[in-house]
Amino acid sequence: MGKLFDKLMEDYRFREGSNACINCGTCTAICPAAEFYKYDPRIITYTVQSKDDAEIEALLKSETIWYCGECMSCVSRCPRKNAPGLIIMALRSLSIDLGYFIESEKGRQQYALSKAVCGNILKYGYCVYPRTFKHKAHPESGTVGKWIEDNLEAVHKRLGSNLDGDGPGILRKIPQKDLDELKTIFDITGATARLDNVEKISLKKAQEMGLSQEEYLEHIFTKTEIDHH
Amino acid sequence: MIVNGKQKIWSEYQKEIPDDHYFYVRSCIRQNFFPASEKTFLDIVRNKLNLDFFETEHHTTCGGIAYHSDTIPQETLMTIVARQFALMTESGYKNYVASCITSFGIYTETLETWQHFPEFEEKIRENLWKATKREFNKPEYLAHASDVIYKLRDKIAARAKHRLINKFTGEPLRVVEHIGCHYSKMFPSKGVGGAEYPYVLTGMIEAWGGEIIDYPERRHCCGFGFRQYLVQANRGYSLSNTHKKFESMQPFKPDMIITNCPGCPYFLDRWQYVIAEMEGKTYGENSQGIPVFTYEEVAGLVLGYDPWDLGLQVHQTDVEPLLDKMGIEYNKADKYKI
Amino acid sequence: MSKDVLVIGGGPAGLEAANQLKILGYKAYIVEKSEKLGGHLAKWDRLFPESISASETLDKLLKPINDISVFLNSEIVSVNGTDGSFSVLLSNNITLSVSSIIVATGFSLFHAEKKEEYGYGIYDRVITSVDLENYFKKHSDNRIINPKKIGFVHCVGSRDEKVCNRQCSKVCCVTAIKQACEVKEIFPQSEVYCFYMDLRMYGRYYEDLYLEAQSKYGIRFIRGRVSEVSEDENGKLVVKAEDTLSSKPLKVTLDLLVLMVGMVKNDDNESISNLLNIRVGEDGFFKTANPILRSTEGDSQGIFFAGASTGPKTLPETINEAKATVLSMHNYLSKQV
Amino acid sequence: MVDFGYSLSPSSRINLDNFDQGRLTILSKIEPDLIKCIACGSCAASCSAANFTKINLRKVILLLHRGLDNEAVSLIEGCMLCGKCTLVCPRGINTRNLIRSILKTYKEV
Repeated sequence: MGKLFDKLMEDYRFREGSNACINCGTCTAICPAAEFYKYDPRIITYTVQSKDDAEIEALLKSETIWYCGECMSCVSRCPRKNAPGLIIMALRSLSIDLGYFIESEKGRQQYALSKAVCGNILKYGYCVYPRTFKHKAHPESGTVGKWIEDNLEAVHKRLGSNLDGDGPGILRKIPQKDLDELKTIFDITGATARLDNVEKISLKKAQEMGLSQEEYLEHIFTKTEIDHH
Repeated sequence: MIVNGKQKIWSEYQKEIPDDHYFYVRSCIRQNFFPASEKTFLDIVRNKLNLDFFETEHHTTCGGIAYHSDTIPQETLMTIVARQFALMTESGYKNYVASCITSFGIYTETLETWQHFPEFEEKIRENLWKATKREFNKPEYLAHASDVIYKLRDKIAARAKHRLINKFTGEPLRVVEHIGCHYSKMFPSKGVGGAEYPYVLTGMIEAWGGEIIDYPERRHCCGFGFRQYLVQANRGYSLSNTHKKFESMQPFKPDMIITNCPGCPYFLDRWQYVIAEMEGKTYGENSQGIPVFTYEEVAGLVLGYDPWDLGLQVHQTDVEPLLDKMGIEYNKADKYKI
Repeated sequence: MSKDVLVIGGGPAGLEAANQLKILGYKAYIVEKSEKLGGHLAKWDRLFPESISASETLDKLLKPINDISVFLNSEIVSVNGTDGSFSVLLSNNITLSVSSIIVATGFSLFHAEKKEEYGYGIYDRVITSVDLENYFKKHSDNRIINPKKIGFVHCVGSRDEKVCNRQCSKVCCVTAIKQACEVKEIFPQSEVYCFYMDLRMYGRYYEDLYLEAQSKYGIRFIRGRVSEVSEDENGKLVVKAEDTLSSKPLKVTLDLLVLMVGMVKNDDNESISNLLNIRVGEDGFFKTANPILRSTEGDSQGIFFAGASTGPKTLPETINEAKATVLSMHNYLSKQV
Repeated sequence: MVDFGYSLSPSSRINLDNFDQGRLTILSKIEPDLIKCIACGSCAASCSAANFTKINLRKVILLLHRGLDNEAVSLIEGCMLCGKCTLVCPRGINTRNLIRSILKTYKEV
């Protein structure tokens, strides 16, 4: 049938998460995204099982696949043992691999996410790292967040962290040898290729929009120009 | 509410949690936002209860946040997981304990996927060997660190300096529990109490004298949503979901919130501040906010740790009203002393 | 060839089969594991679609067989022999020698507690269709106090792989609508909602009942399976579903929620299948010799089925099948020497 | 005030608890057949204008029963009252009249 459907079927998550949907809506009923975005996981699950390439391609280029928060609340409810959350993850991966993510405002955000999260992982070994978590980008961290940022080392010392220190402990410096192993894992399992691909396509898009890399990153991180609700 | 209906479900979802000798793996988010919680946890289990918890400096992030923001493939994630398992194997441990709920979900999902698709496990073993020349055994037991505190709850109660009782009224404190979504929603049998009525935090609260509140949005996600928080433009989603929870719990007049996920307490705490700033709306008694705690912090308070050693000063929503209710003495001047 | 026949189960199928056996000159024995005859029919008040009294119907089934040997509180311990001659030991130590066995063991009701997210046995005002039928009979239930908003949840434990029941239970759609109308008769001021996935109104007069539910009783229909139920601060039930016809999540606060528990395989089917050396299908109901042409016959000689032991059935289907079963059995025994 | 760069999102959830049924009651009195709709979609399928407009009578009836009046009315705007839908309704609802009554009841207020 559809080539895109076959591609999705190569993903373990899709095979595990996509059985015959009966359109009952138990997923959408409790989905945190369904209430605050134009989002209906039931329809996505139903659409992919049509195996229709044109419809799947439209999904891969759409805003809608980027609305899910991957909380997986849908998984515990489905009477047919579908996992809409896993289907979404497979759709997103394919959208990224095919370069379709660039077609949607929410999809374009992948570049900012890749830079921030994978940047932290490869450089420090943590998903989140206090020296790159800035109050300016996170005003919700509040007055206490500002106080922590201004007194980072002293606060962490007070709370028993081993921030950037040797040996085990909270926020210790992860040895370079271990970071090198992470990098090798990224290289041989496709993460590096995915990051490079996202960067290449995003920078092309930035050029199209007449933005520098920094401006583009700032733009996709902060701006909403279409109605998602 | 018919309590024994819940008890029946709880009795069906018991989980085997080993007695001792754990390989402890830290949480990126907990280390960043609640570092003293991990310190307290290890102090309780190692020094107060004399258990063996081993940590190696060589372990890293599990990659969970990167995976759930779709920046790395599943194969990369699983190979990182395999590397963590290899570190456990090399250290001579079999019981794997994660501090993070996202990680716990990922370890569970990885082991389940390998069981269904053994060829995938083989591929990951090859990847790991190629990348690091490491090999691994799968853990015999996988637990979240809150499972361990759940198991030790009565021992902690026996050493309690304070109980979850309102000293002004003599009544049990009214506690809202918030379970991280990835604890048991994907694999109900892997969590104490299952997915619909998890018992892991309820058990602690009952053992320490408090009363658990069941409210309509109890099972609802805190709204983190990975990319929905990590990208500023999406944070309305995150905020709105927390807002929905607070609107739902407010009529039950909770004294506090206890959580087992490292991210949820941060969001439930900080979004209260944002809602107050943005909407002028405050929750809790006398509009002081509803203080939010990690389970390690609650265990620490029960055991008599100093609130500022527990790191309660890094909360944006003030914890003092709760400390007063529990009759815990603290020095106001020391709060921000560094 | 003995003319003795064992009927396992004293519900409608077993009772009707016994009556037909008697008419054809056989000696029927009924073994019933509970303390009385009537099966699930005895729990019911009125029957769809024409609101016929359940107790009068049961009386009519019982009357003609008042002289038949019935063993209550009894189960089968062992069965020896095959092909037209069975020696059956009962739990009361009686041994019966019969030439044929009719399996009329019916169904079990889905245990609503298994659908944990609906909170039956946890939230006070969540009841089942059976509880409501009992209320119609006895007019008392401390969970039902002048409810202003009432919901019915279709397919509870049916069409649900999560609780290992894939089948449609066949009778719940029309039962829900029957009960919704009845509840509206008792509480005319109430608002009543039915949460359904499909309305399977396939039988004679069922569509009429549906139309009446809409136009006479103003029942509201919401196409979406209930996802979760919880209790608010006043003990009312907060129910969440998707209104799939508008693709929007939906919330409603109710005073009473009725779970339409479906027919599932009898809990005893496995042990009976071992005793009689007969097979069950994937759904746990018994397998027949041929699902179309020989649906009342087992695939070992001398074993027959009647009623819901081979899958969910309505009452008239069950009664008709019991008649057909006895005829098949009669034809079989007539050929034996 | 702090500029966070985002705000609370509007909720699309249907809340049947806060549903003012006043106008629906009035409409139901004029059009008692309204309640007989089985959401089959024949009306929407046969609508000549549906290719060019958002008209969908099935959705209109549904949304009126969910308290989403504005959204409902927006889905019959542009209807030319050709009456084709009346011919196909399996429940015999006079949909043409119904549309007029809806517009009358909901536009006047």
